[in-house]
Amino acid sequence: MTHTRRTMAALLSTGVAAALAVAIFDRRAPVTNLAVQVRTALPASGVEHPVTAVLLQFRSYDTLLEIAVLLVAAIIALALRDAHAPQGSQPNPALPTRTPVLSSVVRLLMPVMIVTAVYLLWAGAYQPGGAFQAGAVLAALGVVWRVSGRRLPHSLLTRWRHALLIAGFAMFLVMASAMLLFARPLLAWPPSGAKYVIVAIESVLTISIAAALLALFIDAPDTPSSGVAQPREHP
Amino acid sequence: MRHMLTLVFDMLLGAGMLVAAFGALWSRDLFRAVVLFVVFGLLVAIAWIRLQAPDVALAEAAIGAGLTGALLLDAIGHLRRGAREAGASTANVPSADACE
Amino acid sequence: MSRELWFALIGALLFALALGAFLSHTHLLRRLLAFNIMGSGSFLLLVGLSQDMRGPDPVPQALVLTGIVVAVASTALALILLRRWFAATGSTTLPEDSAE
Amino acid sequence: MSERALSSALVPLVIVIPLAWAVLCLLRPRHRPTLLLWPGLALWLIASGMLWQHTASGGLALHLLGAWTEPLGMSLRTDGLASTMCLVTSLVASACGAYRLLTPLGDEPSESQRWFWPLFFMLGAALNVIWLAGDLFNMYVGLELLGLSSVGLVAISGREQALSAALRYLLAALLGSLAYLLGVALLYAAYGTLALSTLAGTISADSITYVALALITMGLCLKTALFPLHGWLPPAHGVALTPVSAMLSALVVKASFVMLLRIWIGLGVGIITPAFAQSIGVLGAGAILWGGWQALHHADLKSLVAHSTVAQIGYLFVALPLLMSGAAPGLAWDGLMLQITSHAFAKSAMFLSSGTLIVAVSSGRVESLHGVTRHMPLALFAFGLAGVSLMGLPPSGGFSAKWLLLHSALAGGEWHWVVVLLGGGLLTAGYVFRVFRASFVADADHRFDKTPLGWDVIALLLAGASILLGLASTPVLSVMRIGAPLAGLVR
Repeated sequence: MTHTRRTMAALLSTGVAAALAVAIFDRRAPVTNLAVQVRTALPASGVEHPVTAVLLQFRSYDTLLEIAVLLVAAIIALALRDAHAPQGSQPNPALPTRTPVLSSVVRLLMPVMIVTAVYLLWAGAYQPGGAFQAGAVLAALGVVWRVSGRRLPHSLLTRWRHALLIAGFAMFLVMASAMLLFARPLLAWPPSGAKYVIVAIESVLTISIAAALLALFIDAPDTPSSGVAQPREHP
Repeated sequence: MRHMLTLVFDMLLGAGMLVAAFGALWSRDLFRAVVLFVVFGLLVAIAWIRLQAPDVALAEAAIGAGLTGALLLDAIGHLRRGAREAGASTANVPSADACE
Repeated sequence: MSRELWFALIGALLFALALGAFLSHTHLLRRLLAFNIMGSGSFLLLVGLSQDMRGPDPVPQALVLTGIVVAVASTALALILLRRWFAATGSTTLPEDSAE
Repeated sequence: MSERALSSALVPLVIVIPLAWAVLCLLRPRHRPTLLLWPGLALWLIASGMLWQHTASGGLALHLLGAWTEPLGMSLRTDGLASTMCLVTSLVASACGAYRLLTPLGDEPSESQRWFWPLFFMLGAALNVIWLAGDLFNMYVGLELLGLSSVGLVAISGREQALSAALRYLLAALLGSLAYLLGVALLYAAYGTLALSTLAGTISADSITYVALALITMGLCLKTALFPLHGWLPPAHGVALTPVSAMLSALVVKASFVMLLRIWIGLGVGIITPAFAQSIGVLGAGAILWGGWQALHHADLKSLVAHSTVAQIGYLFVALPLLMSGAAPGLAWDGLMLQITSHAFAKSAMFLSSGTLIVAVSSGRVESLHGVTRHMPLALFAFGLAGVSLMGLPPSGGFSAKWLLLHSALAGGEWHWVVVLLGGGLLTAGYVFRVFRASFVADADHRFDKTPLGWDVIALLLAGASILLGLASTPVLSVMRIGAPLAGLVR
């Protein structure tokens, strides 16, 4: 059976490679050139960096939904954490791998990473960077923090986590639909204030993206010390 | 001359990505596979710079290689510990498979 | 062959290579590795092929940023499910696959 | 606010309302925030109803998101299909939500109690995103949102099988969306646009288009669980909570199908060759026969219903060749539309009534249904009504759907489809009667648990809707034809 499976996989893989190769070399210049359109519309978008303009102006709807995807994944992580520790205990705050070297490295890394995150967020308006990268750096900070065996502040894990997690999406959604009240389309930022709206959304998004990525990491259920896997030892 | 150098660099980068990916997909040791995956992610980040996509390079390095790698490594540690607790002598799927 | 086309071709090869691994492996962690490499392959193909002979295009780059976030969310979710499945049964493969 | 402005704000409301309620349910993650939920469901229904009314009277409309025009920006397209699917979604989701609200929580795991509602509303929003989408990448994001929230809803029922079913579902979903994404990447590289409306005008029959189309079709067929790529569906739909199973079978699998339909039609008949369409149709025929055959043999009631979904999906794919290259594409379109909508109502009714029966006899097995005829007549009646529609007996919506498809096949003299359609009906009759045969066996010893009356009412309403669609198909079909590019399909 495994043999058949591998043969099938190899056949399909080869077929896809061949088809893609044919497709890649048979291509002509397209009629539509969105890069040019982005350049033309950039002054009206309120941001100077084209990728940010695409993410939060021209295709902001995709970004809104993408944050929803991240939120859904975090919700499921929380749900399955609950199932694992039904008493609402703190989700395994520390790994048992605490070492002094790692600890001091983390102490050193922390300010650097925070500064990097803030810089990335701020830079996103006119050069590469933005909420995603900044959020990822913040989340990475949390991950390093945890891997080093430190505890995350308790309130961050319980009381504030929910708020941080939801804030970005909630604010994005409120901003997006606010203009409906003024008979403007969904996600149409006020023409004069687009820049500020985008900066505000990105700032809150950074925190929420970090919170969501961190939830996905920290809420992964840990090995059950007396779990189901054990009974097999004594059949 | 300079053009030749970048050409060679791109060739090597592409080949390196393929090799790292192959190792991540097929090496016998799971831990090694994940480490190669992180290496692969970093190579892809360099490729994004070559493709004039610095935003994507940043995201790939931070999320694609960094976070995903950390997640996978954490999961491997978890699977290994679980398999050890289950006992290697029971000779059922988990121990053989998780540490493979 | 331009640089963009070269990386697009590498992307296509990565996708095909990882697809083969995705379908061959039964170990769920290995399948996730393969999924992530397939994702990187299709992103490279998208940007490389779109920018070939046309210069940098922010639209596919933004799409890739979105795609990377979606991929890490899916991977993390799959790992969480895998860990719970492993904790419950001690297995790292799906029941249908381990029966083979 | 002017009338025009109000109506344009209506379109995004069907997405904003469920998203907002997902957030509200997260802010107060109580086990059952009833006071929050009823108004949410009601608002969602009202917005969808008004949107449908708006399309019925005003025709095709575009809502320019962020006031940017395609292909640089994105828009929400409300044609007849989109508006009707939004309405069907809100009806089925409200019914499933109400069923859930009437469910005694008992000893259900806490995670499925607390986290059900945010995921439920996210699922609803994702469906509406897909119905209204006209952009290839937006469809991808919608599909991922839909996939992850579905997987989450399957996983939170907490049991061991739920975990493996959710994992399997997730892997299939991820593979499917990657194949789709790769196809979209090729199309963007070749045509420089993601908007279906722009793409439709510039498409040409070259190999990159065909490779892209093949990848997209494969990915979406996997997501729609078309035979033989259906393996992930029965475990996931069988193991989930009853209202979740109902939503997954009735609505979620249709999302990727509607995407496929839009892309196929958008690219036009010049690209989709008759042979290509026929081969997809053959797989659909395989689904009808294989799914029906499996449903005849499964001991588990929810598995039976899940396999029935595999079979009913087959009808959608059989309609594709009739639509793309048949002699009477108009009939095929109408039949397809009725099949999508009537199956949504019938299958949700069938899952909900099955769930009720399972709770009543405290067993998921078909043989355990002994004596149900006497003790649970309403639930069994709802199951039967839904069965009538699935079999294609008059006067149901399922009958009209299959009748139209049959006529479309006959118009082109394509007898092989006629045989498949009739054979599928027989198999469906077989598995529905299997349940009835078990229920008629008198069994005095059997104990029956009490179930809420509301459950039966909900299932009956849904089953009634699937019958009603047959009696009142004309007005529904006239709306669903709005914006359908039928003219382009006639050769």
